[in-house]
Amino acid sequence: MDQKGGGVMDPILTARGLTKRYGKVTALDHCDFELYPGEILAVIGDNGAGKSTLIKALSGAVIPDEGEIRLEGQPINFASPLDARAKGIETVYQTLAMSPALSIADNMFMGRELRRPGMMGKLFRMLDRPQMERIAREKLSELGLMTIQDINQAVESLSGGQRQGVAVARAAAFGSKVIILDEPTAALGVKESRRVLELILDVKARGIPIILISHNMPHVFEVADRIHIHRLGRRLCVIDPKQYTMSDAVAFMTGAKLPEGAEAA
Amino acid sequence: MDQKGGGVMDPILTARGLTKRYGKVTALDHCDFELYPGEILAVIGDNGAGKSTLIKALSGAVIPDEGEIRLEGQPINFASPLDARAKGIETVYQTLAMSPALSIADNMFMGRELRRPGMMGKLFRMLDRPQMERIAREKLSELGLMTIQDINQAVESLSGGQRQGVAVARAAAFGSKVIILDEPTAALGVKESRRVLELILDVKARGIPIILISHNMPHVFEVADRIHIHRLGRRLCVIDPKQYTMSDAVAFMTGAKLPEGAEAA
Amino acid sequence: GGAFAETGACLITKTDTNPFFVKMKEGAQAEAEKLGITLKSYAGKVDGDNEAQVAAIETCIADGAKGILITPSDTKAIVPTVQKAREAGILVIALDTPLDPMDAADMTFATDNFSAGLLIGQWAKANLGDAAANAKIAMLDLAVSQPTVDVLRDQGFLQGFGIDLGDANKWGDETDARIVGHDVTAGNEEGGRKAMENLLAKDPDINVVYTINEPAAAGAYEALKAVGKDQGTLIVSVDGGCPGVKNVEGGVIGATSQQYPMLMASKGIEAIAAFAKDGTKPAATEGKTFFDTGVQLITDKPVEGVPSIDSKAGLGICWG
Amino acid sequence: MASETRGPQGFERVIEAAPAKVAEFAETKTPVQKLQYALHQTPALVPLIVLVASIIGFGLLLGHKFFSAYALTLILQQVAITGIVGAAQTLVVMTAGIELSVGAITVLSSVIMGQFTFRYGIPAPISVLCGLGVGTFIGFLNGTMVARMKLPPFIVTLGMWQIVLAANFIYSANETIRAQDIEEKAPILQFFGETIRIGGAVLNFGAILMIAIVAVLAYVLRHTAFGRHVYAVGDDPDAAELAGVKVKSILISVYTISGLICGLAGWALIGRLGSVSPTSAQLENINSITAVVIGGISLFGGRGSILGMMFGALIVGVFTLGLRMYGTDPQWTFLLIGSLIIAAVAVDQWIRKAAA
Amino acid sequence: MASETRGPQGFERVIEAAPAKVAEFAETKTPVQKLQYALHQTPALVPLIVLVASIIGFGLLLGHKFFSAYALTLILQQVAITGIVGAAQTLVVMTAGIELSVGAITVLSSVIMGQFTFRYGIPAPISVLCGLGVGTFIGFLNGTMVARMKLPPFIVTLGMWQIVLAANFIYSANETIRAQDIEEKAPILQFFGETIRIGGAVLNFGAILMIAIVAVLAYVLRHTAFGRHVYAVGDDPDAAELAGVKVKSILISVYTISGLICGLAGWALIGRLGSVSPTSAQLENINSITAVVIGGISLFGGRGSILGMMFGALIVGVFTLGLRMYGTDPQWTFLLIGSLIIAAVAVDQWIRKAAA
Ligand SMILES: Nc1ncnc2c1ncn2[C@@H]1O[C@H](COP(=O)(O)OP(=O)(O)OP(=O)(O)O)[C@@H](O)[C@H]1O
Ligand SMILES: Nc1ncnc2c1ncn2[C@@H]1O[C@H](COP(=O)(O)OP(=O)(O)OP(=O)(O)O)[C@@H](O)[C@H]1O
Ligand SMILES: O[C@@H]1[C@@H](O)[C@H](O)OC[C@H]1O
Ligand SMILES: [Mg+2]
Ligand SMILES: [Mg+2]
Repeated sequence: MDQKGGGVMDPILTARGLTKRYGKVTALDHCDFELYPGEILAVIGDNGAGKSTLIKALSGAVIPDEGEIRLEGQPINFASPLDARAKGIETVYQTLAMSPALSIADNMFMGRELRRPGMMGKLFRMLDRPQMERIAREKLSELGLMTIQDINQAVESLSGGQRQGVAVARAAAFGSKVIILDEPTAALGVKESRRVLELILDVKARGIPIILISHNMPHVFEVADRIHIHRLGRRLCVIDPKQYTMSDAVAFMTGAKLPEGAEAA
Repeated sequence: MDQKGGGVMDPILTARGLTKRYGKVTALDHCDFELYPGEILAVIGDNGAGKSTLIKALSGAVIPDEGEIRLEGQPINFASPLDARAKGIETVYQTLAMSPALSIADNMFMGRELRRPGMMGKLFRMLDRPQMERIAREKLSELGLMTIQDINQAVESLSGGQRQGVAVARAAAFGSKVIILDEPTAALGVKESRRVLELILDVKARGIPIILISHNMPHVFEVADRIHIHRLGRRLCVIDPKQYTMSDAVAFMTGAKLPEGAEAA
Repeated sequence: GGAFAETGACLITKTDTNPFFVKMKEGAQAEAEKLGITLKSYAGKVDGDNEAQVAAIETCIADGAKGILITPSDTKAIVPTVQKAREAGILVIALDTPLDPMDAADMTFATDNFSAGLLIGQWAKANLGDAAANAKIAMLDLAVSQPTVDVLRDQGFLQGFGIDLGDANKWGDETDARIVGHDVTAGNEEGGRKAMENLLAKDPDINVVYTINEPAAAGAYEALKAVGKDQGTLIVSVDGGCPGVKNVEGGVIGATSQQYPMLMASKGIEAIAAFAKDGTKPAATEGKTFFDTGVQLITDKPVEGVPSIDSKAGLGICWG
Repeated sequence: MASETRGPQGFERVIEAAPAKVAEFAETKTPVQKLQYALHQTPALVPLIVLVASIIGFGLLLGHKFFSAYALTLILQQVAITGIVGAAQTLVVMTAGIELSVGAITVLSSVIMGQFTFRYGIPAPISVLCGLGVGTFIGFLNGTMVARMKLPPFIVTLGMWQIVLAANFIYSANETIRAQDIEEKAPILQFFGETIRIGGAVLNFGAILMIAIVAVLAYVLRHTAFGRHVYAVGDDPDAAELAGVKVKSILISVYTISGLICGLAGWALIGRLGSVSPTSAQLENINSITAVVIGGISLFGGRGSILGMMFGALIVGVFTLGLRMYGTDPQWTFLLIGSLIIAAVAVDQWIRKAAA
Repeated sequence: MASETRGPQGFERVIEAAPAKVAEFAETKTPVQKLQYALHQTPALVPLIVLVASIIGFGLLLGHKFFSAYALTLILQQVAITGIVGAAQTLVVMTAGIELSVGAITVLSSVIMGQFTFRYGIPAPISVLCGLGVGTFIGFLNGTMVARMKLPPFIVTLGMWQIVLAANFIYSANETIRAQDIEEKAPILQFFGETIRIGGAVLNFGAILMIAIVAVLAYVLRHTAFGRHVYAVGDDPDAAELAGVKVKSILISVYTISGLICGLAGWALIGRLGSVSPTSAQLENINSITAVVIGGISLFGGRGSILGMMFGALIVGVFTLGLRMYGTDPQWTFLLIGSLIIAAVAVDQWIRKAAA
């Protein structure tokens, strides 16, 4: 199995021996991980396999009990998602992480609000609402979510799919080094899902690598450069979607078949 | 388009002119609906089309502003989901409707707990925990969710997919007249999704009709007897999956193509 | 504790936030130290907090105290618990406020709150002379729960002013048109100011202000000052604490009835010491059923027929 | 259209061969982990540990005086009212509500029992029923406003607190009914003041009532459907509603029952004081909330156990008596109780975190 | 394996032809709907309506006496402390917390300003800074315990309330510093008691301070990133954390600022009372929460506006003064204010529902 999706390049993000326990449950069990520059890496696995926990560890939302994470070769210790964001790692969590009572624009710019130019912004720290609203509208239109009627609408009044769209648009707009998407199309319709896939390819074209967790095999095989198969809290193997079929992948991840060869991580 | 999936039988559940407004948004706009005995009716549509609102109206979770609902020909006015459940209509909501701090067994039997036989149950209204736990375990095993380690585990400690599995198992175990599933496999893995589809077919075999909301076209076309296409808050048309392709369905629901003929509701 | 049996005493006050009780405690503490008695103090959280006093008495019993000094929050409700203490061989002395019935305690060292009110009522009436017939009176009381001191002083004042009391066991049921209204102050400056403002809004012509105590009087004065009525309005009060007497001196308060809490406390501790020594119980003032620690009117504008001392003299003995 | 064949997609077929058990993880069980698990499963254990530790602590500090049957049962007597009111509070807090009018309901009920008997000459047992009835009715009003009108519990009970307390003062005309009179004419009002003596231990009926109420509610909360529904409503009322819980009627029942329990507390209050005093029980709202929180019950609802509340009340009782016996000045006692509240919850949080 | 070709599945291709706009619905805008929309967008509008209605109501009932510049500005003066403390409370409540120690911090700050000046002879302006500093520091402690130790705000501030209040009594020895002494030696302590008279209207600096604090916070909450973060933390702290808000530092700042505001309230309190009185401000925790809730701010956090709080405080002020002027007995006033609290929230709820 081809490990180096990115050829001879060094991985941008690596993890070694990540372990995370929740009481009796070991969600991550000495898990390894690599992401190469410019690639789309899919992470697939059964429910409860530990995928979300893995990406939470990578994005600072969970602090692993053991193990090491490196970004561009430097060991890092994220204490919070903010640290990860500061380094350009942007994440769409499975739970979306929105403030229901705040508006779409507020949510998109949460933690990196734009201030008015000049005195008002510098001295009085006034937000530049028109600007934030304009950009938010723009990003959503790109995703085909123009149908949101009111950019000042509270997020809680959106449908499940609309909310997911907003979260994806936020990550795509701000991710500069790595974008992580945890089941970004789970609640999306056919059309909206396609838009997200296109967006993922756009982002890749901008040279930014992406981690994509998904249970949708056709989508995974369509966009992924490499597929990290997660099982029982660790990486079982990494496969090249051009050399394996969806059936192989599903067989590995469910334990119906064992991967052979050196690639078993 | 074949409207009567159930042949000459009368519909078991019908709705006429359902309308529901949320402030500026009209989520349901004079929507009609029919479900026939023993059938699997899929409801598909874009994000925000009003599918969840429709089934909430049918299950008593939302009280429509206008319109009429009939169960087996009788007009009904559900004031709460409990009323619908009392009539045998069981629903898995998109938000799952679980009490996070309570155990899996508690959640499965919420509102219809079993009491101990004899005095303890009659007089002291004592719950029959062993019995409830046994049944819960059984139902989850049927779904392939045996891997839940502890039936007394709080629901909040389950992964997204595991939670969804519990909700589906609950509905399947108790629905006697109609089972409504709002995106039951959205968060599920490949294997778990298959199990749910099998379960849906099992339930159908027991003669109970099912309403299935899903964005997964292959799944919809695999199990549905008829497909209700929802668009802009109302029923656009009903199609027979044997006579139409997935592409047709997607074209209708996204507005890329207009359905022709009398079936346009 | 020491090797041989030491004498323990308890002081239980209504609260320990009212300066009156703080002084009382100081007096008891000083006397106890002098006589080699171990004193433990207890207090309710708010005026009227009967349960805290019940619990305090129970603790004193468990602790093997020889005597208890108590200013009862609820003069009737505390009686059965006091009874238990006396059955356990403890000397119980009521301070400041008598129990109901009075003989439920071994002795009472108190001022008569009704006569404290009476004095300022008489003074105010005499001070106004003929104008008393058309006075406009604001009554600034303690709390809506109307604890006994609150009622006794209020009704004493009205009696002294010559107003029909109606039911003497509660304030607020009087019908005399001279009363502009009653309001409650919680016995502090904040409440005093607000109550005064409220009553002034009702009738700006108020010229006599009765206050439950001196902090309330100070608050009322601020309200009057704010509308330029600080001159020409009579404020009367009760307590005779040092800041209060200074306010008499400074013309804020016209007259106040001074009590002697430190005296009550030291007398009480002495009685416990004597009781512990040989079982003697304290005796009442001649001709009274309790030991009267006295009350004196303090004013710099004495009037005919109402005995008083001036603020200088008052300052010398403030709170005993 | 090859991709549009019906039936499982190709890749979906292979799962037939997958093992039935999927994501199972190794499980280790050291004794420490077992303890942690126990702490998780039994939320009342933490306050129990704190309680035992504080009894031992004061025992060491104060010696036999504190460590006597008399002193220890005295604590039970002293916390009985707070414990009973705390049971009412617990029910409400479980539903993510709060009950600020508990103390006011308690005192009004006791006043009604007394005044009905003495002012109107109604037979005492009937007056007791009337008192309980009024308490229950006020609870019902609170519940109705919370459940039907969807008003926030804090504000409903804050308003009700003032209304009931003022009504109590107005109705009673601030008159205390004396213990001697009650003893003579209506001893049943003092029923919960009766005591059982076993050696130095003095157990009064009020304390027994507290234990009985807590035991019954512990059973109801844990072993009946109603109890589970109370938890579910506190956890997430929307989810509970969708899952088929009659949220409104659960809420109304909870407030109504809590009103009834406050009525019982009012009766027990007469037993404790001997007399009927309209200024009593004013701080029971704060006291009961303190007990609930020290007992590890979440104010956000849905978590905790009523036993914890009782231990919480006892912890405060132990500290109060212990500090008093030690001779601590009242203000210092308040200060220390304040610190205790924070410390108890911090310890609780710490144990839970260590156990997580 | 035909079904395993890569690239969009067949049915996914047709969407290219779909219109860009999907689920859009007809929009009608009658005047009623516009009003409803306004009520939704401006949460402070509802209490404002209630406020205006009650002023008009009492004006009709009491005539020119109530409707005078004097009476109306008097209300402003009377609610100033509650309004300032309410601003502190609002910040905390926005984060889904609660601050029970606000009143205690307020009075301790004022006592420190006074005692430092008079007991130690420190220049008054420095004493004022010390008082503000202590208030701020206590707020910081609260915030640290809430944010870092993750203790529930209710319990932290319940404990802190008792600690600070007891410390206040112990430190001040319950001694009042007389207004006359302050006027003479340290008039700056009474700064916020200064008044501006315009005709019959009497505006004191305390009321102006309240309005200024509310205005500044309204701006901060609405127009700065910090404000948005406060809302986000109150709405869903986990989500906010994941979305990149520094939840802990926001919480600590909020409690710290609220401590500072309480310190300012302490200063304004000296202006209002003239004197420094250690028994003041004890009910300000309940008063401020009442104002917050009547003002339509959710105790569950993340919703509401600080202007609403100010209107809430004014509503209570209008009713209190109105009832007293009408001649209602204090006990009945107490009862009616209780009913008002419930009624105001019920009306609020009703308008919101009608507007939904
Ligand atoms: N906060 C938590 N507390 C306790 N257990 C947890 C917690 N979070 C996750 N787990 C457990 O860890 C395991 C892995 O969970 P995780 O959410 O990472 O799975 P996943 O692979 O993302 O699953 P899914 O596909 O369903 O999202 C599960 O067994 C889950 O129950
Ligand atoms: N409680 C609510 N308040 C306001 N608007 C709502 C509410 N619930 C739904 N809506 C609006 O109603 C419309 C239909 O929502 P609904 O959830 O029914 O869509 P859906 O078809 O189920 O979408 P999805 O596939 O994303 O779940 C959306 O525009 C949504 O924003
Ligand atoms: O007599 C006391 C009085 O002087 C004080 O001011 O308030 C409480 C009373 O008991
Ligand atoms: Mg996951
Ligand atoms: Mg939906």
